[in-house]
Amino acid sequence: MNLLLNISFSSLARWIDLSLTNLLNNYMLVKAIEMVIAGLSLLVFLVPLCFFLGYMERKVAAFMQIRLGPNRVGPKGSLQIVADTVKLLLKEGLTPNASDKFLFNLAPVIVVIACMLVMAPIAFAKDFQLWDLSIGVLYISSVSSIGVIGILMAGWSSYNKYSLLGAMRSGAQIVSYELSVGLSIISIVVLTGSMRMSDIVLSQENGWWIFKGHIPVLISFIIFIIASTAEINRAPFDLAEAEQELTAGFHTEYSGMKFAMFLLAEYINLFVVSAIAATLFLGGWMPFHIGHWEAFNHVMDFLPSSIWFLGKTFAIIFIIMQFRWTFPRLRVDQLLNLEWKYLLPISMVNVLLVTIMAIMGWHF
Amino acid sequence: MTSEEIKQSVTALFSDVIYDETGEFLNILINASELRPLMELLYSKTEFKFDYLFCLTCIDWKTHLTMVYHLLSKKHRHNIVVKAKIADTNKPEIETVCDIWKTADFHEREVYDLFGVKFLNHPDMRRILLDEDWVGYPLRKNYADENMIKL
Amino acid sequence: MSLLGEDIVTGKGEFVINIGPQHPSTHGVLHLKVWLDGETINKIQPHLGYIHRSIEKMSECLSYRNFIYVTSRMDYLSAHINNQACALAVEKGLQIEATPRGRVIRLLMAELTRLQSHLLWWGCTGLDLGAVTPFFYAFREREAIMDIMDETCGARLTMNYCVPGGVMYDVHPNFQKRVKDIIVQLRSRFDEYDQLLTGNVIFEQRTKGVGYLSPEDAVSYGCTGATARGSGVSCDIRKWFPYDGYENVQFNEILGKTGDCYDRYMVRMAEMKESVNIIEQLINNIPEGDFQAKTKMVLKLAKGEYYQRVETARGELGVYIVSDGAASPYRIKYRSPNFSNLSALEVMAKGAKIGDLVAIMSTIDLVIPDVDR
Amino acid sequence: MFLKEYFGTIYKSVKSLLSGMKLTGYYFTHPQEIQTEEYPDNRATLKMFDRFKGEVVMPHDENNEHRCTGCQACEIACPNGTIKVITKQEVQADGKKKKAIDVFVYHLELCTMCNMCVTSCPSDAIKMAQTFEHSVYDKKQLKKVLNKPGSKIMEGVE
Repeated sequence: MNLLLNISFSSLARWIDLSLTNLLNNYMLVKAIEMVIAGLSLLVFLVPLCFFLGYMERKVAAFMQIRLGPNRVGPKGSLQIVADTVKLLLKEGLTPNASDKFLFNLAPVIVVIACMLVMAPIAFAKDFQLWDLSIGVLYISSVSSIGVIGILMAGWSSYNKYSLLGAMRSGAQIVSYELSVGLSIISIVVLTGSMRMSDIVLSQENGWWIFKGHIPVLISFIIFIIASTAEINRAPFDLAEAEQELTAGFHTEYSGMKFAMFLLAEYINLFVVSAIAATLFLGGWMPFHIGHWEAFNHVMDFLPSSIWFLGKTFAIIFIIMQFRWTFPRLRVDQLLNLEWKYLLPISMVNVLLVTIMAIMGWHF
Repeated sequence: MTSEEIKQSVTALFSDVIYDETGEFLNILINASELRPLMELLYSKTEFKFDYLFCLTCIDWKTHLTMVYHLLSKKHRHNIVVKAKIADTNKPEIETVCDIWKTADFHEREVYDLFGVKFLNHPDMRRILLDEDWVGYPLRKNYADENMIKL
Repeated sequence: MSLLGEDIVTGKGEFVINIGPQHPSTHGVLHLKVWLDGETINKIQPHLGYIHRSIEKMSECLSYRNFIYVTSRMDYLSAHINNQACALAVEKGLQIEATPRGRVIRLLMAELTRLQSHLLWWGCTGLDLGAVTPFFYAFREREAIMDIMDETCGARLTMNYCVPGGVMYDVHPNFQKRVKDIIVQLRSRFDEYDQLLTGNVIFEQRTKGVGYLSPEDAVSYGCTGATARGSGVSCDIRKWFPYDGYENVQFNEILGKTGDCYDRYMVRMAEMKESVNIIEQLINNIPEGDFQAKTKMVLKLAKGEYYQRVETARGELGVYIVSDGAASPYRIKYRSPNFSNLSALEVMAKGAKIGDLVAIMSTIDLVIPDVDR
Repeated sequence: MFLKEYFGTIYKSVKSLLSGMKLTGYYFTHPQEIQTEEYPDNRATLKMFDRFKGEVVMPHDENNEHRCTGCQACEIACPNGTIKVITKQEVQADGKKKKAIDVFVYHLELCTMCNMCVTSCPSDAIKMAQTFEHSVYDKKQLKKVLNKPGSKIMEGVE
């Protein structure tokens, strides 16, 4: 049993690191090789993840809409998304004649890169993190807003009016919602006193912030979920690609592989956002612990940390998906109203409350 | 207001009017030139108050065209049909009523499209259903198209 | 028409976009040319005729028995009511009346048609505003209604069930039971609809105060149906000029107050409940007897003009038949409700956002084949 | 007052949103409500309604006899020119000549299933079949001859 528990992602990572150092004895080279391995394993992780998220979204949508969903390709339709991907790969990637061809082709790449960069500081399991930098949270909030440049680029370079409108909407949207996301992250930073992801997770050893932090943290959790749903352009905030208004918004002109990259980015973003929410508010890979119930805590520890992490992440993903399949879309001015009139003032007051709470030590 | 009263008030102002009460509604037949004043009267006079133009169409009688306006007063709940005869079938023209009833805008464009009746002073006299470069007016009885399939 | 210059950006810096004919929210092939200032609509111009099939011309070539079926293709969502209008117009010309049983069956079918049309509209409204799920819930009930149609008329959409003098054949023996089931089912589902869409704050925000149509404009533009009733204009033909026994059933004409999208929406939602009430009153009281009056093999209308109007799911449909005594009509004019309702889009959408345009179009409930005919 | 209104709006909005999510959540957790019909799989059990109008057929009995007299009432009644009845003169057993159908051509591609031909038929020779899988690769295959080869009119049908 112990042996099984010991073979985890972290031990695997440590083993690779040790053997490489023994083999090569060159720090730079070891790091370089490790980076390549990390990048590759990230890709290997992300592609099936996106397949799964695509499948999950379709099934969630279908079950909420009293239908079966994909059920032809593979058992219970599980290979449908693979078939779709193959179709997208084989399709011709059109580039409109009048478009700015360089930017047009660059845009999907930027979108994907931006969302993959955010993966770096996420703690997937105990001691398993690509890059535990000291400003992890700051890094996340700054890098995640690079994606909008890709979207603006795509919309502008397409030479399509719908695309341009979509891109402009997306710009306004992400710039404003960034504030709420930042403020709700700050409330956790205030409580932990550290921006390092591992510290934030460790600070939740005896209880997740959402339980420890009373109502203010709960509020900032809700605000984080809403604002980040807006930031990743998902319904009900999918104005940039509002199908009924702008056909497909900023990616109207994209097809084939380039379109697939936007799709990939959307799902990676969904995962990343949920992962961050899980890390900040739900304790990341920390198992569910209750104060001094030693026996209960011990039982909870049996589940591997990666399962805890993924479980929490997918719970949040499910909620975001349910948003999409329940609510109508907001209008562009209402979207900004929601941010500037409701989310921002509330989260500002909330940060104040959290700060007072942290100074007074009122949290558990 | 009964149809008799309508007839009386109309006859007082317009001389060349024929009435026809055989159908469901009271029909007023008038010359195309006098249509516009009659329509203005029917719309504005409070006893009539025909504020709702529910049907506007044209009939091609081969020798002449007849514009048909079905009017209803929402307030008094009476119907009336105004018919205007256009004698010139080659270049039919009539005054527009689309500034009185805005619904006439689309309906007159439709009549122009399918019958070729030109409405004077209409703000946007273009074809509405057919292409801009369509030749002929399909609902005319003399319209012939070699692509038409006879069943 | 040139595609460059004024058609892209005007001198005033307005952005010209073409919404449709292939666009997810135009429900068919409506083409709107929209002048935009940022997201705000300055001017809007519908371009029609993409599926103009010359139904009026076709009707002139067909006999009085046959032209009825063509009208199913106009407003395909209220196909039965269109047929009913034509059958009534022909009956008016023949000076006969449908048998009591035929009339009640027609009326029941018309109300079922109205229900299924409104259900589809409800689903599509959700869809247009970005909520996909209502569409499927609406279709669940709509399918049940369509099954009733299918069982009795043999077709689901273009039923061609009305003939001059009554209906084509008697209702299926299961008809009454099925209709009673659907009444129960619908009553329980209306709450779900309210939970999902009507009460939703986003939906309210999207529709309240959007697409305002004043009562004067509604009358002037010839708007009918829920589009005009949302503005508080009484125009229900079932009340104004009852036909086929609407005078014998109890129902209310639903009127809105403000004339915005939300009112039009609420009028339709309330109309569905009224339709259910009408069906409930009639379903146990279908008179015995013939379902179809005896008519001659070849129908000939006396020389003259006949106008018949009915209330379809979208508004007032007028059938104007000019007969010269022959076996086929000399001239037929269909005064279709959507054609007039669409012309009011210009005033409704002026100053609105693109997102509002979608909401406005869905609450007018456009069916493009009816506009183009 | 302002704050009360402000938070009242938030409370109402959140409540309305949650009631929607409750409904979708209910259907998500109740798969027995699923309405999907898996069409080609349920072909064996799928039964159309008796009156379903799929296509026009001419029933023949076991002696290869039909009821069509060739009166062409259906051809006249059809609004689309779907039906073409080509008749011939047939010599009866008693030497008299009688009109009978040669070929009864039915263009399924033109048919709108309006049922007008069936109701107009004086001898109930044609009826609507419940088939609905009509798709073919060539439009010509939709032109059908309804009377079977060698068939003749049933005794006693005038």
